[in-house]
Amino acid sequence: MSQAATPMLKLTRKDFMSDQEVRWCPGCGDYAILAQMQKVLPELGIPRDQLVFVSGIGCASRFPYYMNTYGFHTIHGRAPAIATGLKISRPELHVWVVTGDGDGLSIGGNHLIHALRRNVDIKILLFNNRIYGLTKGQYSPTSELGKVTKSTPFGSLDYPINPIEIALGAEATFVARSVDVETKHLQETLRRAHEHKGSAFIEILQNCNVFNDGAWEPITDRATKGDHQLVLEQGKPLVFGKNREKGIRLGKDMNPEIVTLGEGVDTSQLLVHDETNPSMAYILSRLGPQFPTPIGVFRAVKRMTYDEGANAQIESAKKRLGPGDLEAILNRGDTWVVK
Amino acid sequence: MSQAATPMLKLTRKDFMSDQEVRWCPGCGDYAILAQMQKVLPELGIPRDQLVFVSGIGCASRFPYYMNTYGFHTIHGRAPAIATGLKISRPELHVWVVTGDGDGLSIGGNHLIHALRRNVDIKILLFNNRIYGLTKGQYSPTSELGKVTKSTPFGSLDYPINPIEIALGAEATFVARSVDVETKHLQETLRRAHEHKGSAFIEILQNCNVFNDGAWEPITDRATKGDHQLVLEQGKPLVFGKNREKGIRLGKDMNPEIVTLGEGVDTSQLLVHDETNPSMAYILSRLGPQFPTPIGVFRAVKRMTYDEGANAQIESAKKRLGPGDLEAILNRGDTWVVK
Amino acid sequence: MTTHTETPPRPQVPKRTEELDEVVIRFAGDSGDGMQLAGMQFTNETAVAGTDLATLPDFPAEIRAPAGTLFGVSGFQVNFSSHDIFTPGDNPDVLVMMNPAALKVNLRDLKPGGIIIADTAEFTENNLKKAGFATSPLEDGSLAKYQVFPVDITQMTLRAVEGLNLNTKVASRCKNFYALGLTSWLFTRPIDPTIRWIEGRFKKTPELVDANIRALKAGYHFGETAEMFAVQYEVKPARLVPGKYRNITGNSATALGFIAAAERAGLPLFLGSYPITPASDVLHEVASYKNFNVYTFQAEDEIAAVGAALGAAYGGAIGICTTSGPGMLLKQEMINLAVMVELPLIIADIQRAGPSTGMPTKTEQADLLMAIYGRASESPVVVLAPATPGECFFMAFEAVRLAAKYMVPVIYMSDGYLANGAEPWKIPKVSELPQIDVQFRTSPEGFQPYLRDPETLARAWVKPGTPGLEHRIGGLAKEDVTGHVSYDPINNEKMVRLRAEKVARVAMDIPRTDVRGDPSGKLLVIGWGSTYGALVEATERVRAQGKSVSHVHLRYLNPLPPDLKEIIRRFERVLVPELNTGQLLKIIRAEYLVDAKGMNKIQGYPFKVGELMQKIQELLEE
Amino acid sequence: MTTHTETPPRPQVPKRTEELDEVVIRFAGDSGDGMQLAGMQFTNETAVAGTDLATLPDFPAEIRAPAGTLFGVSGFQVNFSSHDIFTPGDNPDVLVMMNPAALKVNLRDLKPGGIIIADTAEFTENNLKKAGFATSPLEDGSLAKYQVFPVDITQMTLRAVEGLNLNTKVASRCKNFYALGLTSWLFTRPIDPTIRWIEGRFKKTPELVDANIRALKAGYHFGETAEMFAVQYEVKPARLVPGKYRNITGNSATALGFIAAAERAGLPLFLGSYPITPASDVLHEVASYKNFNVYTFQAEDEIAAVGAALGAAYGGAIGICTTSGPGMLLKQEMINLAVMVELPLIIADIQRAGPSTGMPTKTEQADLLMAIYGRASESPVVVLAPATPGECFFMAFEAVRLAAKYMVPVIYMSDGYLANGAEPWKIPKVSELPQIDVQFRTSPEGFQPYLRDPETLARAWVKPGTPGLEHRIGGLAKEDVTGHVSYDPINNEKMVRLRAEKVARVAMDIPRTDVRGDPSGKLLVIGWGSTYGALVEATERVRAQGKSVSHVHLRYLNPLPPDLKEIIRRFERVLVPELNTGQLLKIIRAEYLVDAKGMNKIQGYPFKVGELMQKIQELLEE
Ligand SMILES: Cc1ncc(C[n+]2csc(CCOP(=O)(O)OP(=O)(O)O)c2C)c(N)n1
Ligand SMILES: Cc1ncc(C[n+]2csc(CCOP(=O)(O)OP(=O)(O)O)c2C)c(N)n1
Ligand code: SF4
Ligand code: SF4
Ligand SMILES: [Mg+2]
Ligand SMILES: [Mg+2]
Repeated sequence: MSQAATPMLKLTRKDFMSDQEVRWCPGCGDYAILAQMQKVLPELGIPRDQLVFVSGIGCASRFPYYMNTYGFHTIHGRAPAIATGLKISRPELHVWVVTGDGDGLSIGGNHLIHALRRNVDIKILLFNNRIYGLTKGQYSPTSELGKVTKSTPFGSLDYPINPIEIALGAEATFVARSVDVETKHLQETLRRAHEHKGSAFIEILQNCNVFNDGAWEPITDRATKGDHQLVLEQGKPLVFGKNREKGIRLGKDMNPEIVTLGEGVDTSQLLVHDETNPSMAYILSRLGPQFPTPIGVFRAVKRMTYDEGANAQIESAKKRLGPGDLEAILNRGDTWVVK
Repeated sequence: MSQAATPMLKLTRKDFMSDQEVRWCPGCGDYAILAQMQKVLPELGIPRDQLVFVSGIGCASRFPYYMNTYGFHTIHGRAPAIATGLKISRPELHVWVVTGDGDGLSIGGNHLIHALRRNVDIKILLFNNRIYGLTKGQYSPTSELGKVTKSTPFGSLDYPINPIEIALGAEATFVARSVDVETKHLQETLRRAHEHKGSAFIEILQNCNVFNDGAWEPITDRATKGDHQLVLEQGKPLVFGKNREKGIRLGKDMNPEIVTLGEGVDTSQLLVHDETNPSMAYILSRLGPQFPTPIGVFRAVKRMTYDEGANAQIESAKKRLGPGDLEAILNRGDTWVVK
Repeated sequence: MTTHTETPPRPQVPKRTEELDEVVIRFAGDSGDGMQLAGMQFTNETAVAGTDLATLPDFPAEIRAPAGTLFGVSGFQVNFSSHDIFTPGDNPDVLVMMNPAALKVNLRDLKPGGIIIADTAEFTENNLKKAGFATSPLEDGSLAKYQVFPVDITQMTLRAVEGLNLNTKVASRCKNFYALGLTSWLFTRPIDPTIRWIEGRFKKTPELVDANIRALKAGYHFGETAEMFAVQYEVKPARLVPGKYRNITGNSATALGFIAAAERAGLPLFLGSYPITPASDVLHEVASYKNFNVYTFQAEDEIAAVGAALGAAYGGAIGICTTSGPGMLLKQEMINLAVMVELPLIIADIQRAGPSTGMPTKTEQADLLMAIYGRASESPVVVLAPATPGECFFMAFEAVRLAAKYMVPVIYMSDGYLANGAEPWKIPKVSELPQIDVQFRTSPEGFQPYLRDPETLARAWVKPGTPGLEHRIGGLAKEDVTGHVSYDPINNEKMVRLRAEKVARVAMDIPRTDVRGDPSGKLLVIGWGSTYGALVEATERVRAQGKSVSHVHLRYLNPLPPDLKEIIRRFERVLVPELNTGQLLKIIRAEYLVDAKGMNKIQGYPFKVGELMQKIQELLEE
Repeated sequence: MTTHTETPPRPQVPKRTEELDEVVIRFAGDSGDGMQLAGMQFTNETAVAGTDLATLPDFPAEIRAPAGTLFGVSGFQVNFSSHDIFTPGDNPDVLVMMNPAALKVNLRDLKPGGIIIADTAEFTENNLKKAGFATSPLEDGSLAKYQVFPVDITQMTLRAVEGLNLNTKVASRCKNFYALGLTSWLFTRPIDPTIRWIEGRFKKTPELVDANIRALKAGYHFGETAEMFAVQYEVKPARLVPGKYRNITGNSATALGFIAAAERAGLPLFLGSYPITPASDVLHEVASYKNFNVYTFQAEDEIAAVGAALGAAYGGAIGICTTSGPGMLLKQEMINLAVMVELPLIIADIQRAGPSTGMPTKTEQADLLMAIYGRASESPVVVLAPATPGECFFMAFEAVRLAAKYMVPVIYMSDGYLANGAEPWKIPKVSELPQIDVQFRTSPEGFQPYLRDPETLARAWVKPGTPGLEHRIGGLAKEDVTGHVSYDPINNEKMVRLRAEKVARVAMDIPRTDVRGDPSGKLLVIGWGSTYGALVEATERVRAQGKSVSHVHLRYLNPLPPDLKEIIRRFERVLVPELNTGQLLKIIRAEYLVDAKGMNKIQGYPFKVGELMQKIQELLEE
């Protein structure tokens, strides 16, 4: 399209706000995520018309309505599939998918995995509030075992899915986690996702103050977050704690362990984060409950994207076989003439 | 049911063969798998009527027709869901699921993951021939990148799914791999799956001699398999090679490396297989192409099963609240009498 | 029991009591204002007081839309009467409005001369603007033709709970109970049921028990004392059929119907479901009865939900799944498998307004053709639809009974209006419910998987785990009797026809069709599902004008009642009103070749009696 | 070019040539015997020889069922003639049988006095037993009423390829070409097209080129020289409409139709698909044209396939998906979304015999009601169906054209018989194909997402990436013109009716209905889809007996042709023959209130002309 013709005005956050009143519950974590997105986008220098937000169904999935870009609020669980078709045929567009823990991991789990393994160049944001918000509070695939909800008055029985682990298992090329209220961190993570060429998966810990209030409190509360957040930084040792006094080391049998710095231990013995090391990402993805929760980029590696491949295949076929000749293929094979 | 009343005759392989003629192509790897199943079952001492084979659609999924047990050939991709309902409500039955790489990882990927994360006590056999057999040869989610098939005459573009890695990512409690033609190994693996309490996932490498002949040749061919198979044994170091002259050691940054035994290296430096160590299983699941292919049990851990939990919940509710009283719940809440 | 003496006794103003036959009240406010609760509790009070009633909850799809917006308004309408009633009423007599937006949205429906109770505290400039009022309607005279009672509900509530140490936010959340108390006084409804409910609900937070009861009573007493209210209204109990009653919603009745059926069959119940509005509450309610033999399984999606239910049915349980339109579409492939393997399976479709995500909290009855014809190839199933909230119990029960008797999938079609609507329900005695007689086959003697019962054509239900009956079933075409895979052309046609015939034979179980009104005449109105109440009322009223109109309401949509053909013949004209563009209409026309006309409404709301009457009168005059 | 002189010249026995007007040949053998190939090549030969033709491939669902079994028999029937023909023929004149099982399965269909060519090598005791023959029919006199030619095809083939250093297994795989060669000689068909085909197909393995050509020629020469064959038959070219022809199957024509339409629209084609019999070949063929602007995407399931197609349509491509019954059911929720967001989307349902997995390789036309009504709520789409393999091209093209013109989903319904069946096809000139004129909106001036073209009611197609037109669409109910989310009741009804009206207006694009036979009379036969050929032939033959029967064939199933009502009025009776239990029948009855009768067959096979004639005659005599 006429992208070049659009004068590249410097856009502001306001430019990305649509005319629709935001309909989330007051206090919902979704507001913060929306705000960070609207703040980051102007800095990326992409014209609004080149951006498309595709979502499924759920509270999170109302996101596109509030973005003054192109947007498609689709059906439950299928956004990655729709985004895939769009991105393959329109590789120049920037396609973001917004989904929830139910939308993306319950009904839509398979599409998510397949989009990731194909490495379609779309950015998938999974708002994880560990609950079904829009349907008024049933447990979700990320709810903790024994969760008492409307649909599980005696407690849930299924072991939760770990979104990061599943994404890694699908060999996603970019896997990260951030938090609704960590504004700077979230902005930075969104930017990283944008810069990554290939599928990017970000789990965003999000508070549903109506049906699952405080689900992430230890990680978000000022008082406790020092001990409960482990901020991953490429090339940096894994240090955390209120006063950054603790670290993580690889113990026997590849089991990670928490150590206190100073007592004969210094940062040189700690694991050093490496976004390209698959085992590292895996171990970090499943640190037990006694460990802090890692946020940041678990894995970032390069691989051909599906959309690149698909378009290159067409180009190379055209080069090799000449551009398609309709008359020729209609007349292919044995023909004869009746007079 | 009247299981106790059934005289426990010693069954033989023949007892497990149904009266239906087997309809796979001559030479198909499925025959060997069927044979091993029919050989193992008599040794497990389960009456035939306590066994149910549930399958989806595909060549592999014809399996139940040939077993003289209960069997349900369902629809494409959904066998784990059907088996889940059966097992929850009939926990005493032995429920096996047979699926293919298309059935189980393409259309049925999500059900597979959810069955595994729930740890429903069903045994899932995924016959991986890296192709769609029944629909005559399109590439499957496990086909190698660039695969030329009917549906991809210019080569496939998507990075294959690694079934073991996906199963581990779903936190399956039992994850193993075996091979159609490794009769003893396969029998042993089936037995282990049976003995495991919880979801068991076995990827069985299977040859489709019509549409993807030789897909596993390096691993199955006498001449090469020594170098290409890594047999996992609990508590044993990772040794392989024609003359068991090679081993696998953990190198820098948790990267595995191949070493030759003898040259200053002995087995004590090798990784020792531990089915309960998640990082071990993960690293083994994604050994690169220069490594041998592990077969055996990657992970085996214990966790409450969903079916146990569901039934225990009913029992405990009965204990706590007394057995359900229909009259009482019909009359619940405010009532009044009209005369 | 908590008691309050904080409200100072006030001088009793002498009040007049007027008797009314029927009253329609609508409560409305923000989504967070607790209007659904107030409405439900009022319903319960008037139910206990013995009136007949019908309700229409009406809430937005947003969980808690921003305060004061038009799209965030949540309403609840209740109609109660000393005679039999069938609908929540076309137009309210009373509006209890918690803010300007609520008034804006609802005013157009209020009857001339109707009552408006409004919380003045919320009529701020800002709120008025959000609602699109230039000036306050409470002050600008625009409501002159109504009786307006401006009450500072918010302030009074805060005062009532003073001293309980609640913060203002929590305290002001009690205002729905204040409004309820006032309304209860105005219509002389007993507030004890509500007090009991509050005590149960907030058991774990005694301060909320206290606060809500205080607010309730304060509202009640305000009515008693305030001079503003000179008249109190009374609606006498209705002369319902004698018996013990409770109030019940359609979803609750559906849940209980399924549980009752499983109990009467002596089988475990397996409910596989994936949450979806407006079906989720059935799952919630069934899940709360775990001390019955009840498995509830929240699946990863609708396909797995119905798959698990089918797996359980295969294992010998009553396999059920509950969903709504978008979810139904995902189940059709599995239902087709159930058709082929001839296992009992119950699929409850609680219809909502579509297509696609549509208006999820609004009602519609447009899934009928999809239920009957929406599967690939020839795939007959039984389709049933209850007509009222209470009837959901019996039709849910019937769905299970027929599925087990004929070894066939049954689709049970409720809708959003039935699901959330309530009515007084004569509680059945368990002993009077039919026994569901399931005989699992256990004898290997001459066993064949597709041998059929000569009367019902049902094949035998065999539980895996039965020695000697090992066999295989599946979705491939199967040979008659043996069930072996077969591609024989003649056999295929035979099996297609057998499956159709089996469903056709369900007609044997359909009771004689009840014609309301004369058995023959000028106009026959045929309805199905939740339109029942409106159709009864409309046809009765037109009949009361001495005109010839009768009404037949179908609960069995596939197969159709065998006597329907004869009934239709006896009328000159046929009208089929539906909340869709004419779905049953198509079936009636194709089946009976009668030039039936449709009356169609696709607005997410039930029919109004008035609009139906008008159409009926038109047709009678043509 | 490979030449062979290995076959020694034999003395020419003088042969008689008989001219025939029409011949039906059926090839059959094991699934591994290459009978589909032999049949297809014979078809090609006779096509090139200028006859008219029609084919019926018939293969099992098993890939390579065990040799010699009845269920493993794979057959291919071809009818060729010097006059216009429309069906593969009711009963073969000739059976080319590669083993006893094939003979067993096919003998019942052979015409009295028909020819049997059988490979004697396969009539072993073991094979006879598997086929259920006590003694060899080639020897026990049971085939006395036929002309039997026992030929040791296996042995002769092995001999023909001797010296090429092939192992026996590979060598004997050439026997289908031997049989083809022999049959080609017997019916004087040219074998050059087959030689060319072999050369192309086995390019990479020259020894197979050699072997197969040798086998082919050996068979041909055997006919020439063996005394057994005294007569050679000839079928003269048909007088087809002048033009350039090729042979085409329905699936091939469908693939080309889609590509042609995308080219004529100047847009990229995006085909999202998940493999399923009998639709997969469309995906395969489209995927081979990557030098066009063609994306093919093999998705993880049918939902993702249609989702990706819709995503591509949203992006401005021609979005198509191809599937069959079980897969269709999974797409309905996404189609509903497409209905709501009003984007063009083409869904091709290549119907197969069901329900459930059913008989995947057999044909049926029982998805019609599902296509029209199988979605939740009110969800109108356009439904089209081609009538012959060649017509698949034009209707696929038309599906794309209408979808883009009206911004609406179009369901295109082919079936297993059309998909695999072949006919001579007059190749259209590209320049004669309609231009598909797509105008993407680019001007922000007064833009609203749901502004409609006053004539078609289509909203504008806007490509993301267009500056100034940023907007949001989705599956929630939407406000007229603006497309904003709206729960307004009146607006909802308006939108439901607008979507219906848009589909209704497609009627403007439907050409006048062609009545074959008199424009009025006693009996009107209405058909749709692949039954065309059989209906034409049956009605023509009955008409030739001087009786009053006409035939209308519908390509537009929703909406129906506007002139159909008038046409129906002009006939006393209406018959609707279908390969289902009466689906179009229901629509015709409901729509036109005519007491139309059905003729129904659900056997996985097309109608035979004979059975249709009988039914028509019966109705005419009643
Ligand atoms: C096919 C289908 N099934 C079910 C639903 C109902 N539904 C809507 S959103 C939702 C789950 C939402 O949970 P999540 O994805 O976690 O989003 P949240 O609301 O928590 O942001 C469900 C079950 C639906 N719309 N469509
Ligand atoms: C809903 C649906 N979609 C597609 C198909 C067609 N189909 C049948 S089996 C199959 C794939 C089989 O592949 P795999 O699971 O690998 O089994 P294999 O035949 O290789 O053993 C497909 C696509 C179907 N039967 N149902
Ligand atoms: S229900 Fe929860 S997730 Fe949904 S808008 Fe409200 S607070 Fe947010
Ligand atoms: S197609 Fe392949 S997988 Fe299927 S039966 Fe034949 S050899 Fe086996
Ligand atoms: Mg959520
Ligand atoms: Mg496979």
